[in-house]
Amino acid sequence: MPWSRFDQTSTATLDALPASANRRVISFKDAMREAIDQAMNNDPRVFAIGLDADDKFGVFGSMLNLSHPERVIGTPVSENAMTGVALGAALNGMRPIYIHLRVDFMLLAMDQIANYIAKWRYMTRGKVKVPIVIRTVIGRGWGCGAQHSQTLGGMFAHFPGLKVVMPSDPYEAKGLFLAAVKDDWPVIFIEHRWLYKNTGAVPEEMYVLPVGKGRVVCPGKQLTLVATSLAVVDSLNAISKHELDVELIDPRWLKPLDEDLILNSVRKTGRLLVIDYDFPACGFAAEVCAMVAEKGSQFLKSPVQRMTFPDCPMPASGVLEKAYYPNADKIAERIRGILNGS
Amino acid sequence: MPWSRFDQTSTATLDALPASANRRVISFKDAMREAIDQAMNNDPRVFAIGLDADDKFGVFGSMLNLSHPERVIGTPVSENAMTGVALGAALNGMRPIYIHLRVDFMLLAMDQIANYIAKWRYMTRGKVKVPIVIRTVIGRGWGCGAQHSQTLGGMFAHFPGLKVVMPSDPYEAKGLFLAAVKDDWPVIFIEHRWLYKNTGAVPEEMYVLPVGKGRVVCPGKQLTLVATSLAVVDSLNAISKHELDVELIDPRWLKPLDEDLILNSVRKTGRLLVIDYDFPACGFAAEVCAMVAEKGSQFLKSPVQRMTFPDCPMPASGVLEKAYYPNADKIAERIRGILNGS
Amino acid sequence: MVGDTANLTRELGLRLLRKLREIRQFEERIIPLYPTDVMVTPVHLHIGQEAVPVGVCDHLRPKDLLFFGHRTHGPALAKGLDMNRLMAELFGRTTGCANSFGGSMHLVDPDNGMLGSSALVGGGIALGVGAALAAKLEKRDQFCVSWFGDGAVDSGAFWESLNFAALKAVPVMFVCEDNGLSNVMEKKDHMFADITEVAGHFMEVWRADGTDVHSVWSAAGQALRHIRESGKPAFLWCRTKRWMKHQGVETDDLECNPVDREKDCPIKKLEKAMKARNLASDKELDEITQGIEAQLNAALEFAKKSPFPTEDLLMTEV
Amino acid sequence: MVGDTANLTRELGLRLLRKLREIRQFEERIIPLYPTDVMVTPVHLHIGQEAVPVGVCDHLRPKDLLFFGHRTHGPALAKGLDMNRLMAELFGRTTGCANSFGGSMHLVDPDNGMLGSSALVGGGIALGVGAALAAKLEKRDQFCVSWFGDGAVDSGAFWESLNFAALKAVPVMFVCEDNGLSNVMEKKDHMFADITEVAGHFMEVWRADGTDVHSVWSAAGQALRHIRESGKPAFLWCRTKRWMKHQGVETDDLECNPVDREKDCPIKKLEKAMKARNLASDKELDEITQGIEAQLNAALEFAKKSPFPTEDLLMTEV
Ligand SMILES: Cc1ncc(C[n+]2csc(CCOP(=O)(O)OP(=O)(O)O)c2C)c(N)n1
Ligand SMILES: Cc1ncc(C[n+]2csc(CCOP(=O)(O)OP(=O)(O)O)c2C)c(N)n1
Ligand SMILES: [Mg+2]
Ligand SMILES: [Mg+2]
Repeated sequence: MPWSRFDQTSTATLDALPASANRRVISFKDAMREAIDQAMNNDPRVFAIGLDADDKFGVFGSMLNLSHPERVIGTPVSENAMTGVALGAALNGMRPIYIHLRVDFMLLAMDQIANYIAKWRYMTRGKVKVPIVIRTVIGRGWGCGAQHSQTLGGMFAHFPGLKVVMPSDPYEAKGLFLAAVKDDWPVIFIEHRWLYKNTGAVPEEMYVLPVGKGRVVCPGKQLTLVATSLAVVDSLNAISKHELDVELIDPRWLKPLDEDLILNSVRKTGRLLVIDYDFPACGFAAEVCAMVAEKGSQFLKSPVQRMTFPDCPMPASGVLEKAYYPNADKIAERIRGILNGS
Repeated sequence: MPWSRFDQTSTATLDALPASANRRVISFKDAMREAIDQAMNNDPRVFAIGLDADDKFGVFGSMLNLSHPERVIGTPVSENAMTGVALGAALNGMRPIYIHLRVDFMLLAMDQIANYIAKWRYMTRGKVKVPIVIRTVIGRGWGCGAQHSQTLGGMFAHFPGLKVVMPSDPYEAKGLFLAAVKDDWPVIFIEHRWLYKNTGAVPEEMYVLPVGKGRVVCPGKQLTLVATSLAVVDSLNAISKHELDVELIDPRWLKPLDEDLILNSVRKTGRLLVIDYDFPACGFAAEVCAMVAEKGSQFLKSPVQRMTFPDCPMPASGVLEKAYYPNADKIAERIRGILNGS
Repeated sequence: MVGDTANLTRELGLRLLRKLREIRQFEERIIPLYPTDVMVTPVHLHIGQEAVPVGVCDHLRPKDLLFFGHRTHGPALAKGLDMNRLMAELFGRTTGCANSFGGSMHLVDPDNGMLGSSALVGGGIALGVGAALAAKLEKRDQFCVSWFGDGAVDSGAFWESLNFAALKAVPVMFVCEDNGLSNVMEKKDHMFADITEVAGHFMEVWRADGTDVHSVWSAAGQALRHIRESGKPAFLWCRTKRWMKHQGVETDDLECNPVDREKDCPIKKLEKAMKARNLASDKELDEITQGIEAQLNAALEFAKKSPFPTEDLLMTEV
Repeated sequence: MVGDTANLTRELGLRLLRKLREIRQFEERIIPLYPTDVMVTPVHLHIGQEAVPVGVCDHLRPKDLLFFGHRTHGPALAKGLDMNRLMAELFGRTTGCANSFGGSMHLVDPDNGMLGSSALVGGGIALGVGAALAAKLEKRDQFCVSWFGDGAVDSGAFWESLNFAALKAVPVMFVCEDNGLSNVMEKKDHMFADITEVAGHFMEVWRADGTDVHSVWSAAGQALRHIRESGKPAFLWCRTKRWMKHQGVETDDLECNPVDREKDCPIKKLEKAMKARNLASDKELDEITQGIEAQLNAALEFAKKSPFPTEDLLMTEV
């Protein structure tokens, strides 16, 4: 059935684990499930809330059979006030995980997200903390059209007070999710649906990955490729399939951004391409390019470049949907273009 | 009384008029009023709607004594659905002007603005047009704090399907407003409250300024300064007070952006500073810097730079409010820094 | 509830029946095709709920506007969307009503009073109010209808829309197609209050049996008359039943949603009433079915033969 | 409406009176100072409405939470915010309750159950619901109150909050401080329905005279008892009167808002009731007033002597 078809993007298994670690291999979805379950087991203040959070589909399987179903609260179609409910609970000592099956629904809650959640800690001079994680699933669907296909990571990163993270593999998903739950700041946690069936080694025990620190996914000399989420997978495929000597950086966090990691890489390679599966104008790719142009222009051998969605909404027809999304081949082509000086 | 104090930013009168034109001098507020009145007189499909649109304060005076009060509709505190009401009216042949006394209130309507209004024309393949203007007033207030002080121009420009314009003087305000009302696309029209009492020559007759075209406010050789809205005024003051040889560009439209105008200037000056009174991360200043770094890096003698709000919400205390906003002196200092190669 | 088919005429009955069948047969055509992936778009079928769109739309002229949500096929066909163009849209072809840019959830047909639909629940309610405000400002002879499910009632946009319509006497008709479900959530779990009681604080309310087209038709007629005469909004609530899963082509199996495909079927109900009054023969009814089947065959041919869009269209009309 | 001061005791009366006067005198102090620009922040005065916060908050302990909006001074003082820290916040000094980062509309005082307030109308209603959900999940002995005006009722967040609280039996108290005005809009122009009737579809409703502290006090006590006993939400509606303009320090002059400063005054009402029952002497009442004046003098001194923040604080705690 078509709705399950999104899962089948098979890809090279990413493996960011040190050799010593437990090498159990599980899916991204199961890594998320484990992280959520452990977070809830570990801390009774952690609870989950959202439309369909408690239904039989378990948020695409990521919340099935949790140990504490009594701390999973389904809501009506009331995204705005429900986000305020999560904020109120956080202020009163809980650590809510809010869930949106599609990021597009978050636009209904922008008052709460951008006016309240992002600013509350600053307005109160830190006298209260706002430990909320807002999980949201993104990704091109099955001809879903413009209202069910956005990414919006850059938009959230625009608001001071919000942290934004986009994991790219199971190991990352678990470690970043637990870091997000642990953090005393609001974190927007964006999961690409096409990563859900991807597998990788994930330790059983709880662990966190550092907030605001990216990673070098693979080293390279000719160009720095910055990518997050599904774009990391596509970039890796581009690199291996087309045997490119580029350094792939996954900043993980759109905010706070690991500027040093990117600048150090550009210092070495002299070239930058940012892949962002999101709208181009005033977006995350623009931020990374501007930052490098401001702070690292002396390293650049060729102009910075960005690769994003085209500057239009997502059309519905499958043919156009495909044209709309970047992919490994298109990424490789862009890299070749830069290396060939065009 | 404090609330009227915002008006008193006096400044050099801008004058973009050809010498032949009518040289009547009026305020920004009156230029807006005249534009709205003429738009409504000119076309019975134009009407205004919004919270306090019809009250005795007349949107800071910009809507007092209109010829068609029967086409000015006040609303309850229901920003989200009311924006949908405006969209419905636009689809059914009207040309609504939606009014927000503060841009922060628009975050309540983001579902309608970003999911509906921005995408409707694309989703329907242009079978319906969406001629809406959303006017909103911005600007630091009187210790209003984080929830009453945002700008958000860059955020709106992020969404394909929206046009965004920020006028900087009375002549611009009238011509750009009439262009926005005339356009068959949704336009976000952002007015800085501190411009309201500024005066300038404005023709009595209706006229429009081109969509997507910026202007060279004053020519110069050493640096290209890109600024919009109040930042144009502050930049002009910086230039005249500190006798700087810089080219001031007012793109007017954050979207569609007049890339050629900016690139041509940078080609000449070799330096770029973007002033954006807005959040920095993934914002409009990032967009302009990224665009120039991508397309004009060969012209650059020094790295592009941006000057924005600090990356935090607006604090309430007057002392900090002042520190938060750029101003003419800070702009001049940044320019000097760039020219001195620091 | 409004009901009573005593005044059912042959002409009306046949007209309603044809539309009910059109929707039913259209949706049933999709069922076997969908798993073959010829339609790359989510579908929210209208089977079992046909009486609501048909009963309402029979009163509407092409110039009257209908704003609906994700569950589009029923309202769109009832309002007059050409089957060919709906089928082609589902097939992602340029001949679709939105030239393949909309998909199943975003249908458009200005000539028949459909100015677009939204996949996001709730917000669309306000669009009908705005359209009716326009009709009022321009003193037009035009009905505008906001169409939504029981789930949409949960949204703040519902509340804000009701209040504004009442405050400003906006001549809009709210139609709540209450199938008792918001996806897999039963109504009692998603909306605490009785929808019609709340709506009654803002405007006149009509209640209809949404599995009975004549009940809907009568109530809608009364509500529209009230709107025309009073210049005020009206609320029409239709309790109906969803036979299929929320999305896709499987039969629903929720315990809270037992369906009796005999007693709950708007088509069977109407056919029975007509035959009881001798308003139509078996043969006539069969001819209607066959006629629609032929139309559907043609629509499928049309869709399959139509071209896919090309990449260069992506950035046009932006 | 709840009312009847027969069971008013001396102790209760004096306690309530002290709080009423605290708020009144605090606000009155601001009036002559405000035009001198020593307070760089918009102010929404609470004069005339004091009975509502005082009557409600008398039942609340420091650990009980109150979420309110832009009209903060009344609820905050009633809930226990120290006058010095409120005054310093209005003066933009680092000794303010939010260290000058909040201003008049964003007060915070966790030790007294105030976790921040919002200048945006409507959304704050949900915060109290969420806090009460937390108290329920953690089985805490803690009341949580969502405080809002009649204007906030227009917002979708109000509707969504009511429904959720009812669906999940969230033990929150909604308090609608209905001054009949949303800025300069009269209630009949901004909310079509009777608020209490709508709320009644979701939960038990208490109606109080919001110019009479004993009426509010009695109703709030009953509503809170209901919450504790049933584990369900409750709605308290208090009809009161705004004496001042929406914002700033001028007397209101809207035609639709006639105020009788004798009959509508919660302080005069309470003093009269107490004196009628010989519960307090003129001298005692005068002492209260004087005591508060002394406090206010000290608060002003405190604020004026406190330092302004320095620029380097801008990016800290971000
Ligand atoms: C704002 C928003 N939240 C959530 C969804 C997901 N969603 C799609 S349809 C639906 C149920 C809607 O129920 P109802 O309004 O009763 O319509 P029905 O499907 O029953 O026709 C939900 C929750 C959505 N599309 N939009
Ligand atoms: C979302 C939003 N829209 C508009 C405003 C502007 N505004 C500030 S206070 C107010 C009136 C609120 O009335 P009410 O809720 O009755 O409170 P009151 O001022 O009467 O205490 C309005 C409309 C706002 N702050 N937030
Ligand atoms: Mg339903
Ligand atoms: Mg009020």
